[in-house]
Amino acid sequence: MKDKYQIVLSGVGGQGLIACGSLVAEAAIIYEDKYATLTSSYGVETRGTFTKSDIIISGKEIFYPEVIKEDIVLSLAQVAYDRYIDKIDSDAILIYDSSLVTQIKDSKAKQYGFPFTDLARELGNITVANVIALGAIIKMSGILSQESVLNAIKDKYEEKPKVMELNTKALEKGLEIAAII
Amino acid sequence: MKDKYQIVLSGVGGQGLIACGSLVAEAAIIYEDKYATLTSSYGVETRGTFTKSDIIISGKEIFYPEVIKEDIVLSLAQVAYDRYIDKIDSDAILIYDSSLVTQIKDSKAKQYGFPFTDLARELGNITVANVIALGAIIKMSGILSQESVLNAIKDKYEEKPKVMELNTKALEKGLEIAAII
Amino acid sequence: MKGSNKVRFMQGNEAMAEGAFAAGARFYAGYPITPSSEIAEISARRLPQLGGVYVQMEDELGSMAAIIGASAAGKKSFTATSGPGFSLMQENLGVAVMAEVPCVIINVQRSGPSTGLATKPAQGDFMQSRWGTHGDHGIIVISPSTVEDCYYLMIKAFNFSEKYRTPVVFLADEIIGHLQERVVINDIDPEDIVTRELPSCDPEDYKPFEIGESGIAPLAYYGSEYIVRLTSSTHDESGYSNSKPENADKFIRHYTDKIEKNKKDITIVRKYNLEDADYAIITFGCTTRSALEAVEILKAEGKKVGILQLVTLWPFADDEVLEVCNQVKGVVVPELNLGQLIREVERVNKKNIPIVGVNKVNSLSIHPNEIIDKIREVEKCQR
Amino acid sequence: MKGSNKVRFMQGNEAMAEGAFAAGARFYAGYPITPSSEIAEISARRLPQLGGVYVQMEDELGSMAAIIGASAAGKKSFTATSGPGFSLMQENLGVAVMAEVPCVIINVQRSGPSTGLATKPAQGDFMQSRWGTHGDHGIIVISPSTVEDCYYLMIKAFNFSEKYRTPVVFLADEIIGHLQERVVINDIDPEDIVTRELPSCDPEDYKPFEIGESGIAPLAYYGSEYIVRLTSSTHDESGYSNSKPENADKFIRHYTDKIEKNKKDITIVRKYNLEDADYAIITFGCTTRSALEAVEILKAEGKKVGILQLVTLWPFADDEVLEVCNQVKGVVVPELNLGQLIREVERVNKKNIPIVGVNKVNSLSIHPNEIIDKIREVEKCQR
Amino acid sequence: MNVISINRNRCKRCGICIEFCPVKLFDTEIDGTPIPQRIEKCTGCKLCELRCPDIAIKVEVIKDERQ
Amino acid sequence: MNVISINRNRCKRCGICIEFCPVKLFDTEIDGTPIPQRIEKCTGCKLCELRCPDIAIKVEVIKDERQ
Amino acid sequence: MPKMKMEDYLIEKKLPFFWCAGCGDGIVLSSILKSFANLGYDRKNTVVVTGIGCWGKADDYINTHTFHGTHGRALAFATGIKLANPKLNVIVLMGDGDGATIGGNHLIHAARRNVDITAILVNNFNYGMTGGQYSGTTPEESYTITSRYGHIEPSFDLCNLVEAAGAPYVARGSVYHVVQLQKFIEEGLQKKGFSFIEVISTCPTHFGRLNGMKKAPDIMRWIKDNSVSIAAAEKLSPEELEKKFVLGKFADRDIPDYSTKYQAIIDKCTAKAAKGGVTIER
Amino acid sequence: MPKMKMEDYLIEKKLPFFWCAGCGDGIVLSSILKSFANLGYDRKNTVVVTGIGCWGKADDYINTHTFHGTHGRALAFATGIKLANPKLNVIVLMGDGDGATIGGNHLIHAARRNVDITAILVNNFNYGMTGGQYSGTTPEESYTITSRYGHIEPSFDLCNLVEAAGAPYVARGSVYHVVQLQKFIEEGLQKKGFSFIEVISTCPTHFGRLNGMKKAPDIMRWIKDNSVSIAAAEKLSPEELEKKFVLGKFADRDIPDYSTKYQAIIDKCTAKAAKGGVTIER
Ligand SMILES: Cc1ncc(C[n+]2csc(CCOP(=O)(O)OP(=O)(O)O)c2C)c(N)n1
Ligand SMILES: Cc1ncc(C[n+]2csc(CCOP(=O)(O)OP(=O)(O)O)c2C)c(N)n1
Ligand code: SF4
Ligand code: SF4
Ligand code: SF4
Ligand code: SF4
Ligand code: SF4
Ligand code: SF4
Ligand SMILES: [Mg+2]
Ligand SMILES: [Mg+2]
Repeated sequence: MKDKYQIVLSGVGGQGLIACGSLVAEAAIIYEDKYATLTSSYGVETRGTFTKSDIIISGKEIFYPEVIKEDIVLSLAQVAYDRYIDKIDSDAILIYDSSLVTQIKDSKAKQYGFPFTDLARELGNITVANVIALGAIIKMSGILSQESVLNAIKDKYEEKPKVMELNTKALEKGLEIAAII
Repeated sequence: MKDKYQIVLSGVGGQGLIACGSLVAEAAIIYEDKYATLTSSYGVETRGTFTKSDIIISGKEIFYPEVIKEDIVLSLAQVAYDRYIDKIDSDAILIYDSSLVTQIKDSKAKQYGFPFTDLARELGNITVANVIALGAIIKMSGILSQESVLNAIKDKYEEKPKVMELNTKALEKGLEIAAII
Repeated sequence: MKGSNKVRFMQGNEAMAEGAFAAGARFYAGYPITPSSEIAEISARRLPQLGGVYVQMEDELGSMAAIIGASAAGKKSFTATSGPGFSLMQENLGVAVMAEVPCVIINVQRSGPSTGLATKPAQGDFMQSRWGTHGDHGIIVISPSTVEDCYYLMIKAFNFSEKYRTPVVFLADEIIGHLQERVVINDIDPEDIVTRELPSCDPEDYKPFEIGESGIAPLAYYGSEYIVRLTSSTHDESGYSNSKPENADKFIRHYTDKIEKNKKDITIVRKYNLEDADYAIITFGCTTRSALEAVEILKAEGKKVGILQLVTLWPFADDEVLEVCNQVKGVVVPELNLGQLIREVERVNKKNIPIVGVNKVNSLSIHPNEIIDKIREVEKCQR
Repeated sequence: MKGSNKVRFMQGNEAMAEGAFAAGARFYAGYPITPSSEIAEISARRLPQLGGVYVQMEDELGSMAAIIGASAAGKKSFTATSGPGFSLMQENLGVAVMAEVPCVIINVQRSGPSTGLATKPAQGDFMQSRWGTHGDHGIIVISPSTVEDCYYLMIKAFNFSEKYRTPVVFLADEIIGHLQERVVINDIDPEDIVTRELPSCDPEDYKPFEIGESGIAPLAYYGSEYIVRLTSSTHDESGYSNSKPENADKFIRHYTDKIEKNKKDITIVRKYNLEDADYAIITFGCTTRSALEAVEILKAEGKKVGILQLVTLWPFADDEVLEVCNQVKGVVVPELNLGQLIREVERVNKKNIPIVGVNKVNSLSIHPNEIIDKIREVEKCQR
Repeated sequence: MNVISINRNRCKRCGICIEFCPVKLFDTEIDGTPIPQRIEKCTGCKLCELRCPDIAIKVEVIKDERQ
Repeated sequence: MNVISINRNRCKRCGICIEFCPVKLFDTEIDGTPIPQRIEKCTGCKLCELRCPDIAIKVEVIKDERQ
Repeated sequence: MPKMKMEDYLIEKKLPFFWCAGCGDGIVLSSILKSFANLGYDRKNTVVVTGIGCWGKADDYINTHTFHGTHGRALAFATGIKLANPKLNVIVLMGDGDGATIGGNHLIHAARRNVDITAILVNNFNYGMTGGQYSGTTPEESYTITSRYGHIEPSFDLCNLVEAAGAPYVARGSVYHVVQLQKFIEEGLQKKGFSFIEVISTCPTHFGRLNGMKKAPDIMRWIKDNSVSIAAAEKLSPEELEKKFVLGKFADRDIPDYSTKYQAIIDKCTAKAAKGGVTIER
Repeated sequence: MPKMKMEDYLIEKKLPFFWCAGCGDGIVLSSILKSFANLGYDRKNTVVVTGIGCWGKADDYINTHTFHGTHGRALAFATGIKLANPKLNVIVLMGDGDGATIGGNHLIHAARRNVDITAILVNNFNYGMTGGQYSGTTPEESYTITSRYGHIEPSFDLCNLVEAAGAPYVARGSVYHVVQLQKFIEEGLQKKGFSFIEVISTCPTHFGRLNGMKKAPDIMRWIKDNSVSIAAAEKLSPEELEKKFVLGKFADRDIPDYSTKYQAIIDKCTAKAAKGGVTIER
């Protein structure tokens, strides 16, 4: 496993990317005793426009908290996909929501599409598309163990059992579909 | 005549020292083509407490506008007298209002007392004590011509003939009493 | 007013107001504060006579806002205040920077910090006048040392403001504001009055922040054929909010660059006795007068001491100060504060000559002898 | 909170709030503003749990006033804001200086000037934090570069504030304020919490501004046996208005001296890799992280580049900066502004080594490569 | 019959027009976009247009010439 | 009879007590200092004391024991 | 003059608005622009001044002269504009935070001073822009991100306040009652003197979400259900009125405006000056 | 407790006051200190907060805890003091410039927020301290150093404004009507919640001099002649009322004060915390 992972979660405002990023970071920090940073970039005009969160996970202290070279990019919207597809290197992977990203381009990086939003709708709540995606990322990259993320979900929704259950299911769904590839 | 005169008008708030100082300065500037500066020192607490105006008259441009070495000091109150009496040099003169300054001390400088306030009362208005004093100063020091000061008074009270008359009388009274000495 | 080309006896505050009117100012919004209130009082009396408007706002925040609004509506505008009010104006001063609206802010400095001593002089806002509002910006600050300065430099202040579409701070002090002295008021040649460049393009093409040939964007006024969009947010050339990095970079640099790059034009310094001086006094505002008196006294002793008076305080006269530092054996910097200007002199000083401050904060002016004493001290630094 | 000595994932703004509570703060008054609002939101939720009070005032002027009042009434108090609000606080910041009332003001810097770009980072208030309020004064300014700093340095900030009876500015930036990262929260030893010295004299003899042995006047609180008279006017030891020159001199100097003379105690700097460095990066706040990353990269290339991180920004670490300037061949000063810190480095630099800035105002952070490029540039300055 | 047109680029699917049409003539797509149905019921009151926060709906009232 | 005392150090000769004493019992010195006269008329209303801006006048009401 | 349409004042290329789905701001903006059209406003003679907040972003879509100032100070900028050129139509757009919390002092003084400005304050009961903190109009007991335990502060009755400060025209409308709202706006624009129109509006994203009205129609209905006319309000007890929005016109009186009175002074002074020498009254 | 006298709260050694002859400030100060005495205030539990102005210098003569803040901000400082320690008696002294012109926003918000403070505003119709410029209460058509051609701005009816802002106790007295004034001050001090007392007062030096009332008794008489009670005012026409001072109590209602409500939240939170873990309402 690499010593340092640089992950970008991208999409549009309102998709819960920060919340999702913080699950990853919490899992890394609290349950795997790693270092992690999370930064987000947003403007006043973000409602519905491009947003991203940079997550860095490392065994050592992290200095510059922005992603310099992407290892994993998640794109939950076409604008987000378009921004990264030409940019990222061949050793990176790009995962996108095939329910929303419809115009696919060639890229140096490997890319994988999953219908996260459709799957989320099946689970009864499209807001968990991000967590399904998270499951997929974990499965594919191995950056974190499933337990860590499950524990992070449990901590986060301690007082809201229903939300916890939904998110757990979403994570499992992500792990499941990524296993299929 | 000296090239530079440093004059202090001292007293308490409300005695019209600044107005009086500005008559001197206007006379010097407008009617004798000299340079003159006027600065005053007062605090928020001045109502009834010590105030002074520094006037410098010179044939050349004046830099530092505060009196460094007094040539003439006018003291219209005991507090003002007490401040200057021990301080001023032997070549200076101190003129005080003997109606108000009652505790007289020895000094290096020559000192002259006149009952300015009593004289002003005789003229019907104690507020012109300062102008009477001004007349005395001019007469004794010769720093300015009578006409210059009279003209300055005329300019100042152009639109208030009664006030002009009162002030003119006051000036004349000052010139008169100083002549007596 | 007794007419023009006349010798007059005037107060500094009065001369500032009259200078503003002579520069074309026809709008004053302010909130009274000692020792600047005479400027408000004179403006209240004089402006309606000139067809202009005086309005006393509810506070200094509103005063600063109102002069910006009035200027955008086409009237040359100004306000006057002192320390506490100047602090309150800082937020909206930034609006004038960002929206590039010309205006003049007079600060007649008094003894601080905070409420301090309202009737006493100080020069404690030297640094604040440059850095008081948040974020990067440039600003022009001018400081008078005579009552005549109050009049003529005020015209310069308005001219710079109009020419560079920027707020100008007129940093006076209680001594100069309340000083009354002889002034000669000349007729101002209309050529010497600068008024902002108006657009000449097709009204449809007008962009209020499009930097023209002069390096400054022409500024139309509200009510003209040219639609004017002004904003305190980071904006593009048209005045729409814009958060693109390139755009932010361009404009934020512009606010500083338009001042710094025109330093030559903006910088006013005065040199006295500097030609063959061994020592120099670097000074501004009221303290210049103490320095001049000191130099006169020293001259009588045969000492060669010169003065560099900074009339333009900001942008800082790096070149002129450096030149002096390179020439003399030591510099004395008298200030009615605990050492503000001296930091800039130290920054510029490359040859490590001794630089000594005369710093006074007891609410009295600096006596010429205090400067003389320091000159002697600096002399001793020389081995 | 999950308890103490715990590893946590926390946001900078959250850590600042929790740090304040750990320092004993029990009163927050503020007015929301991006990017600091989380501090208000967390305080609104947490303070009543701790028996403390959160109040949203009508504006930042009132917020600053309220924390001064609350502190005088005995509660450790703080507020949080960003550029526009910080500008509005300047007048009352001066009250805290003059009345010597401890309090902490957090400024999470955003892109300016004026309204600017509310969600974007900058370090444009470095100079303002020192000189923003009118008149002479001293002030302590501290700047964090990690989320852990937000917590632990906040405790320091309160400690300095209490120890020196002075306002302390906690100058963060959007990057650190919104950064979420790993922190280890340890139990704070009660010994490490400083609380203002209370008077111990006979209540009849108490004078709220009488400087004691420690160099600082003990401060009683409203409601205690000791009558406390506080004022924004120049005052004597008892807190009565006083316009005597000796008195003004004494106190105005005191506000600066109590900070400058305790520089040793107040100055916090961090040195990385400086031992045998050929070049140095002098930095503060978020930019430190870019510098650290740059140094790591350069290290791999075999270059000896060190970092002097200023944690205490003001009083300025003249000695530490001078030491570095005397050691290295060149200095790079990266800042998210057009060159503020660099002016101070230039001032202190005596050997005329090259000092180069990396100045960025496009609302993005400084990429490590931008620093590396400048290091290479400075290398070339060496013949 | 009146013409009710919806600018899909502007419409944010807030549901206001749908909810407060006095004659409830809108149906919705799954994403919430209003679909004018039962157009014959439209009274031409224009409340949907006036209350649309996004200037996304326009009602053109066609006067019935026969009356 | 009531005792009316004036603190000459505090009194600023504003004339308020003189003007608004319901029984007009004050005369004045040339400099404006109030001189209580006709003290027998004093009703003890204390309005002079209450309205004095300088805490310069005190009225001690002596109850007439005979009544 | 050709008949004008709303679109003549709208910068269509900037649409869709940046506001959230269901935000009342867009409704008020349309009403204003329609009023401009109905009154045939010349956009080159019209200045829209905005504060900072979600509503404060309205100027981005308006085709007249604009000034986007600092948070809370819009009326002060506008005062300068209007006094410098009394011929301009000056319209000020403010949020409840902007206009009545941080900007409260300018509001009452502008009302008192009676400068001929039309102020339209959109009251969505919170600071939308910064994430939903409480403002001076947040209803007691409601929830915001900074009053999570229930808000304890009473809220302003802004119309009452502004009327007490001296404004000649004061009205309250709502984004639900759009026809009435537009009438108030047109009246306000036409009024010579300071006119103030408070608009009860929606912030589904923050105020709505935290108070159980996540969807825009929910808050619209809440506004509808809790609104009463002035006439109806008079019949309610103070308790019944407590949480109601009283809609209607509270003041409509004629008071000479500032610029008219100032012009009289200028005329007097300049006439005297022309006759040689100005004498000061006192 | 021993019976207290005015002198127990007065710093006699500082007398004579710095105020001008005939200035109303000293009359109000005496009334306040007498009220402290009558209510047996413990000076160690009392904080007097002042603004900047002639009246703002009152703290120099008062023997309690004091805070002399910046111009216009006294109520904001006082809010911090009171909320930090609700047991203190907090009294705020402000001028008309201080409290109602530059400080108007703090005034209306303090009134709304209902912090238990007693605010005593001395209205002398101008800025005494800085030389007599007009303020937000300067009567229309009167003369000041900055309205030499006659003032054109309407003035605030401060009691009306503060009542509209929500204050539970509002009264207006005058330095002529000293007995009534002291009654209002005592009531205000005793009122739990924000109480506001406006005092019509004299500034012979500036306002008086410029308006033909150079001597203190002249302005005192002007106040006397132009004052009417609320009851009498009701019988007057608006025109007749125009330049009158209506003296009396305008509001006296019971509204729970801020600290009481805040304490309830603290109690709830800390009780929950004691039971282990705090849950947030929403
Ligand atoms: C001096 C200052 N303080 C705070 C802010 C941050 N701020 C921006 S908008 C806003 C509140 C907006 O609320 P409101 O005026 O009600 O408008 P809305 O967003 O609800 O339309 C605040 C607090 C600022 N920009 N400037
Ligand atoms: C921010 C600020 N602006 C202006 C001043 C100047 N100033 C001091 S007192 C005052 C007005 C005082 O008027 P008022 O409050 O009515 O009190 P009065 O003197 O009449 O009792 C002013 C404008 C100041 N100290 N601070
Ligand atoms: S015009 Fe009226 S009836 Fe027709 S769709 Fe719109 S709201 Fe419904
Ligand atoms: S009201 Fe407008 S934005 Fe909302 S759903 Fe209808 S058309 Fe769309
Ligand atoms: S107590 Fe009454 S009657 Fe007696 S002197 Fe005083 S005012 Fe006159
Ligand atoms: S009222 Fe007081 S100050 Fe005035 S004259 Fe009478 S005793 Fe003297
Ligand atoms: S946050 Fe609220 S006020 Fe702002 S745009 Fe969204 S709904 Fe409107
Ligand atoms: S100037 Fe006016 S308010 Fe001030 S002390 Fe004198 S009379 Fe009183
Ligand atoms: Mg709002
Ligand atoms: Mg007043």
